[in-house]
Amino acid sequence: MDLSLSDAQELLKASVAHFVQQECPKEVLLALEMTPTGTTPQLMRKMAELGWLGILIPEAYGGAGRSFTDAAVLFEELGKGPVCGPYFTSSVLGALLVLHGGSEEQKRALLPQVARGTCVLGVAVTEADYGWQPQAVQLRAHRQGDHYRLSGVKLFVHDAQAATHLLCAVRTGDDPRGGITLLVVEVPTAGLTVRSLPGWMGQVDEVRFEQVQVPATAVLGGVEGRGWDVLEAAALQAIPILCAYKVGSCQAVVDMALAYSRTRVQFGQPIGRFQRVQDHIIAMVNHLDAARWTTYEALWKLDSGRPAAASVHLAKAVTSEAYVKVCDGAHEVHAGVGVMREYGLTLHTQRSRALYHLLGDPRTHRRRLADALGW
Amino acid sequence: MDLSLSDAQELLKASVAHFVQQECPKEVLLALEMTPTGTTPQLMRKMAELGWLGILIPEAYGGAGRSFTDAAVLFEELGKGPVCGPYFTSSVLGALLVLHGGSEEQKRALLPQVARGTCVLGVAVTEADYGWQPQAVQLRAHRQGDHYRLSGVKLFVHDAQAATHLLCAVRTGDDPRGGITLLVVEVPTAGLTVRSLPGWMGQVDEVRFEQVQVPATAVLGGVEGRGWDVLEAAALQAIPILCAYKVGSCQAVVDMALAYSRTRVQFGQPIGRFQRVQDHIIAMVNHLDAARWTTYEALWKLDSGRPAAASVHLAKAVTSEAYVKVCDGAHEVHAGVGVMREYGLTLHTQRSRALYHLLGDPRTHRRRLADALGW
Amino acid sequence: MDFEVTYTPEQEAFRAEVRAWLAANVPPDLEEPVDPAHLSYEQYGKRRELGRKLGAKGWLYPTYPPEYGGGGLSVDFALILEEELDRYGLHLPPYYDSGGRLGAASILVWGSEEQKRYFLPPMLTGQWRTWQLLSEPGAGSDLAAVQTRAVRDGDHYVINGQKIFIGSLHGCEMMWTLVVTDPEAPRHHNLSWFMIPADLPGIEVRPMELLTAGGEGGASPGLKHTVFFDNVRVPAFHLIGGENNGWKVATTHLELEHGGGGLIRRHRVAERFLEYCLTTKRHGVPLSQDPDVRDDMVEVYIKKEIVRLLGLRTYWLSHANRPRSYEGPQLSYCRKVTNLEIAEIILRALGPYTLTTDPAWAPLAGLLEHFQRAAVVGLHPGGTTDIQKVVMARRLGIGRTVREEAGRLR
Amino acid sequence: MDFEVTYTPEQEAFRAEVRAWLAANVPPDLEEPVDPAHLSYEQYGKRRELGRKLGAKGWLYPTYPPEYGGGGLSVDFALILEEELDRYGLHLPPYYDSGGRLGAASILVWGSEEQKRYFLPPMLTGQWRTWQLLSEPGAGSDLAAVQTRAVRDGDHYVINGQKIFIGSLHGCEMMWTLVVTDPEAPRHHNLSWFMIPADLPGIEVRPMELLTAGGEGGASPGLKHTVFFDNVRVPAFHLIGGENNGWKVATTHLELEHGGGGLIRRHRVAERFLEYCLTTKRHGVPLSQDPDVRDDMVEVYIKKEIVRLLGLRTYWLSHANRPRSYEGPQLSYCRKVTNLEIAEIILRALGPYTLTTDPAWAPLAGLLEHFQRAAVVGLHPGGTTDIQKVVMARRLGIGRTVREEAGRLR
Repeated sequence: MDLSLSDAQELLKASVAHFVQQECPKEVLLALEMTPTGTTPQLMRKMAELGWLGILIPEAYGGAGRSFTDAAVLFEELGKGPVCGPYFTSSVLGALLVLHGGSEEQKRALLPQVARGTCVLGVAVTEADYGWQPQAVQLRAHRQGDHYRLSGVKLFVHDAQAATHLLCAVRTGDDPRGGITLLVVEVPTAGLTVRSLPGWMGQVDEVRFEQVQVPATAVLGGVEGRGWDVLEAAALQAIPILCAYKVGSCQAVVDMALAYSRTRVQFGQPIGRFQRVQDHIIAMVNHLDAARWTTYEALWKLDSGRPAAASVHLAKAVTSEAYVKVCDGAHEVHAGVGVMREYGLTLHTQRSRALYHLLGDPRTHRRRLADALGW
Repeated sequence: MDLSLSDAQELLKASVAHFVQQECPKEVLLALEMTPTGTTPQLMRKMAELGWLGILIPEAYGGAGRSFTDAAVLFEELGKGPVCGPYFTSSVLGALLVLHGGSEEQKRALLPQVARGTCVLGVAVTEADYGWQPQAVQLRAHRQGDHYRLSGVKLFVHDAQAATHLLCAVRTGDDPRGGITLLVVEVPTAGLTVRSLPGWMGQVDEVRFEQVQVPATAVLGGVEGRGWDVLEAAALQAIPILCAYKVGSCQAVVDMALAYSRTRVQFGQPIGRFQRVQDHIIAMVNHLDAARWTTYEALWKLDSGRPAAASVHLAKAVTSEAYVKVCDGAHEVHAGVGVMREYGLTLHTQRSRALYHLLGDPRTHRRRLADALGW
Repeated sequence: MDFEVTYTPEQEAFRAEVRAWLAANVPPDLEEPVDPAHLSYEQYGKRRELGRKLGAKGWLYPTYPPEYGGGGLSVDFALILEEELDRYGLHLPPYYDSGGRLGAASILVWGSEEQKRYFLPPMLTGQWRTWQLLSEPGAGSDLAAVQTRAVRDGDHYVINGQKIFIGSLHGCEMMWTLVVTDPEAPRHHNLSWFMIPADLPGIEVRPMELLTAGGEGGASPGLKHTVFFDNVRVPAFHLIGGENNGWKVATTHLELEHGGGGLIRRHRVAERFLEYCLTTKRHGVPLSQDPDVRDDMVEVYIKKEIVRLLGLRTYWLSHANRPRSYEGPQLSYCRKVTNLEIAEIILRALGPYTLTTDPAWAPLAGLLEHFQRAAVVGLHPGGTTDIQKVVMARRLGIGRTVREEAGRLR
Repeated sequence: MDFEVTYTPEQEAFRAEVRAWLAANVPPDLEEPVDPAHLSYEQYGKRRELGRKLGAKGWLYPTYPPEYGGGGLSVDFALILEEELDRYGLHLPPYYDSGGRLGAASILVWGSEEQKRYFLPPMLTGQWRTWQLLSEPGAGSDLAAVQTRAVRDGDHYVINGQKIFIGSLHGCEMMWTLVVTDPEAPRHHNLSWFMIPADLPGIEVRPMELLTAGGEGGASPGLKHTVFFDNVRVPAFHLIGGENNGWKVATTHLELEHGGGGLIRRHRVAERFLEYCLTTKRHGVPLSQDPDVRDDMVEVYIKKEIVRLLGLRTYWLSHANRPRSYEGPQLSYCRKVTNLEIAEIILRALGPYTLTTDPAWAPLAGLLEHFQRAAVVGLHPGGTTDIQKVVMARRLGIGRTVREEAGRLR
């Protein structure tokens, strides 16, 4: 038993931390938050050069081929920013979809580019009837000769504005689960419009298809009906990495509150001397540690080849709630200062809400946890 | 608008408070807790003399004929003890069942005696498949000539050991709701055994019927199939009075914690100076006041003839949870002292659990609240 | 007990009068933007105008003494007024004026007769809108630690300093604030309370960039500002309650800030959320029939009902002039915490829809998105949740044999 | 990261050895009463006997130095031992001996070499069972406020005073406690720490009547007592860590009391509740298929998993001798709170069945009823939840630039 990171992981952690500090300080993040993509070509290039955009992609496809835990170390540090941008969507969820579902040709065409940052994958699953169950995929792709024709809307798609290719879950058959196919849709394509959604959600978009033609070769893996299986397999591995991002976020918010508890003086003493302020922070730390260790155990199970589904659902349910609650606690500690945009806390508050439902909300994962336990 | 008690109610409150102080001090309650009935003939007689056992019974039937709010004032003070015994079961729920469902003859036979304390009503509804839905009533009464024959078990029956008459919900037909009849079963009756259930529940019993014969005249109201309607009508009026009992209990527990916060010194100061101790008590007060005002509004709606169902469900859900949480908070405040039996706090802790499910647990009442709101 | 006004014939007549008057005087084109920061100047003007009309009848401050511009009405009549205004989604005053509500009460309790006659009528009749200026960068929860200074100079005071989280959209006519007049004196004995005309030279107002410009969802003040005082000369007559007596004056408006006046306004967001779930169909079935959504709705309903009842109780205590204790800060605490809880239940129930203002997709025109932010921002104004608990603990006498008294409201 | 022991061949062999040994030595008729207060003297004797056998192999305290009777094993081996014992529902030691676990650690850190050689072997090999004596009527959370006095008299100390909430069923051979040796000295510098033979004249032990005799459900000490000292003469050799150095000695056992040793024991009640719901049918369908019960089960599962992981992390930190900080009291806090939460979820899920011990009706032979009480009683032993948070706050450095260090465990 050894619950520490390896030396290589510690090294990676330090270099990501350095990168975030240098390239994504608060001022940059405050500016990026307002952009449609959440990133810049320079940032993409630098992260590609560091090998991080291909961290999960096997070396055979131009990636670094590292473990899930390694990728989690990277994303935990990014979460501290919190660094926005399509990195998780493209290099984790998107790359895993291609790895699990793509043909050899598609892997060779897409993955090296993803690792280089020249291709950015988006993943369009959810629709107006929002949900992460197969029944919620209703956008139909009609086969017409050597292409498909699509009309409809994908909604609340993360990072679609940054994507060069959208992996779209579409319906090619009536079977709730077996009727779903993943299509690789290039951006731009005639009839396809991607639009940022206004509000308190960051890089979340509407993707509208109006008589969009997609070649039949765009079917991920070349065979219809495998979409949901591929999505589930990829999500099982991607979720703990998203969880790690939130763990990093929670840690950053806790650190912010700790620092403020020491420097903010009211009633003649640092506010952290008041038990009420302490209790906000203690509750935050408890959420953080619950998120951290459920996430780490899920990663360990994935990397060691153990059945991981129950741990993954557990981690997702716990971390999504933890991030929201940790931000709430930080707002209690910071009061007025915390809601001033330039302070930076609200970057987290927003992401804690915007990531709450991504890949399934806590309630969904609680129910799936019961199923995974064989109950 | 006037949220205060009337002068008459304040007077009643004061005399009940005096009675509880004189007749049911902590030592007496600690002893009564261990008895099968939770009361004594002397206590019953005194309460009858004060008119409290007939508080809801119309003057025509030998009672005091007072309002629901008046009865609530009485029971709120009893809850402070917490005074155990069959008073709620017999004089509120039982009396209301007879009032709503009984024939004139039954009313005349039973109610004056209830008011005098010479008859004690028990109410046996729940069974091994515990629940307060009509489906849970499965004990079948077979009509044979001029009597019914019953075999089976009623479980978790409050105050059955004290009862001279049990109002039993039995199944006389298959319709889930319309097949339920209330029978007035005298105690003792051949084949009927009442047994206290051991454990952390006070006066809660098993009632076992083995080929028990009950005369057909024992049907409450004389007509089969009305049992559930009567039970619902009576429960709607009885529940806010049970809630008031819990409000009084919550108040007593809050008062206990407040007193302890002032007198217990640790780290050189009264423990109530510590914000953590304050926060336990504040949370308790918030639960208490939520319980109090939801209960009072329900009582006001009942007494003023307004539709009260939603308010009653609301109050029941809120007060049942409040009592448990208030006791939890008091244990945090009191630490070791709180679990010493002679201190008296655990009398409440036990009742907060034992009353949690009586007449429906919070989850049941939440669901019924939605129905009552017409959702 | 009686949880409603039991209508006497006189009151029924009053209700009819109010209803008719409102039908004739509430502008039909009154708009309420989802985000108070989007209230146009024109719309603001209509609200001010309605306020002046109400004020002329004594209905803007119905329970205040008529000699100062109030209505002299009892609590039951005031409640009728609030109920009838509520039918229009309005309340008293029909625009953001916490400075007026809190300041008028303070002047009524602590001002000299002359000051009451000078300051109250324009406030109570809607001529002035007033901002309250309390927080400073170094004085948030610890309000008594304010640093803004006022120095006597002849028959004026000269004020210098900075206040933050101030005001609302479209400015004000008057401001009041708490400043240091005796830096040598002990805490709570060094402060004075001033009414300050907003147009005095040396006052500068700059908007702040916050998570939301609004407040607590439906009761929100709009934009907040930083206010700078640079040698602002204020006549000595504008000092209320006497020099170095400012903390006592503050106990009155703090009592109101801490919820001591009660709350009878409906929880608009909760109600509209419930209505939305009842009327919005998914696969042909109302959302309210989804068991999870239904449980969430019940949770929201219970929470808002508890706050409603605590608000009603406190309103009654305050307006019936009954003894008050911890009830104000309890209400304030529960309201703040409940709002955040409700926001998160709504987030859970409706998913990312709750986070967008997109015209095509946002439910209730973005009201829920605004509430997501407003519930977070609402945790601190008028005293953080922790401060409400500080006051509650003192009033309840936790660990103390002497209970702190509630602030005077009259 | 590795959340399990990765078995080396040597470890596999050790596991086989342990398994075989346990099969041969664990009495087949070992009973665990639902309520530890019902443990018979005979059954207690069997457990003590097993403890002595484990002790003879160094397996009672596997990671302690062999020269004092420990096993000298690394954390992975110790974990194998615990895992194999867990298959019998046992743990180390196989009877309640918190005084031994906490006292041995304190003596190891603070005792002289001579004291270690005298006191540790009987403790580590199971010859002695030891009670810890901490709380007094006036010193609960504020342990440093103890009043029990020890006065030097030649080569003895004479002890007078009263301790409460002490011990377990069937007595002990040894006691340790914290007493005042210098009433004039400042707080934390006035105390000394003594090992006291339980059979000395002047010691009187009386049982207390509590809500439950047991502790936290499955890890419970049985009966608690009041212990009176009336001129008890203790040899000076029994003073550990030097006169007036008692608070430092106490930091070691307090660290363990506050969870610093971690927790790898399974949550027996939670697991049996889940199993009960999976296997108990209502109307022919397992309870686990009822959507509400199923949600409750998930809630219980998540809560116990979080505590398990925090316990495992802390166990690893402690046994791998890694830097520790707030983790112990965090674990202790979360465990206490979680137990109460789980008790209330079970109450909600299973109804009044949860409250009876009736042979005919109680699920799991009354285990749940006992847990309902034990979860309440368990809030305070080893430091209240508030005290755990006091320690956490200091260790986290909330409002402090200097973080308090965790107590030494070796």
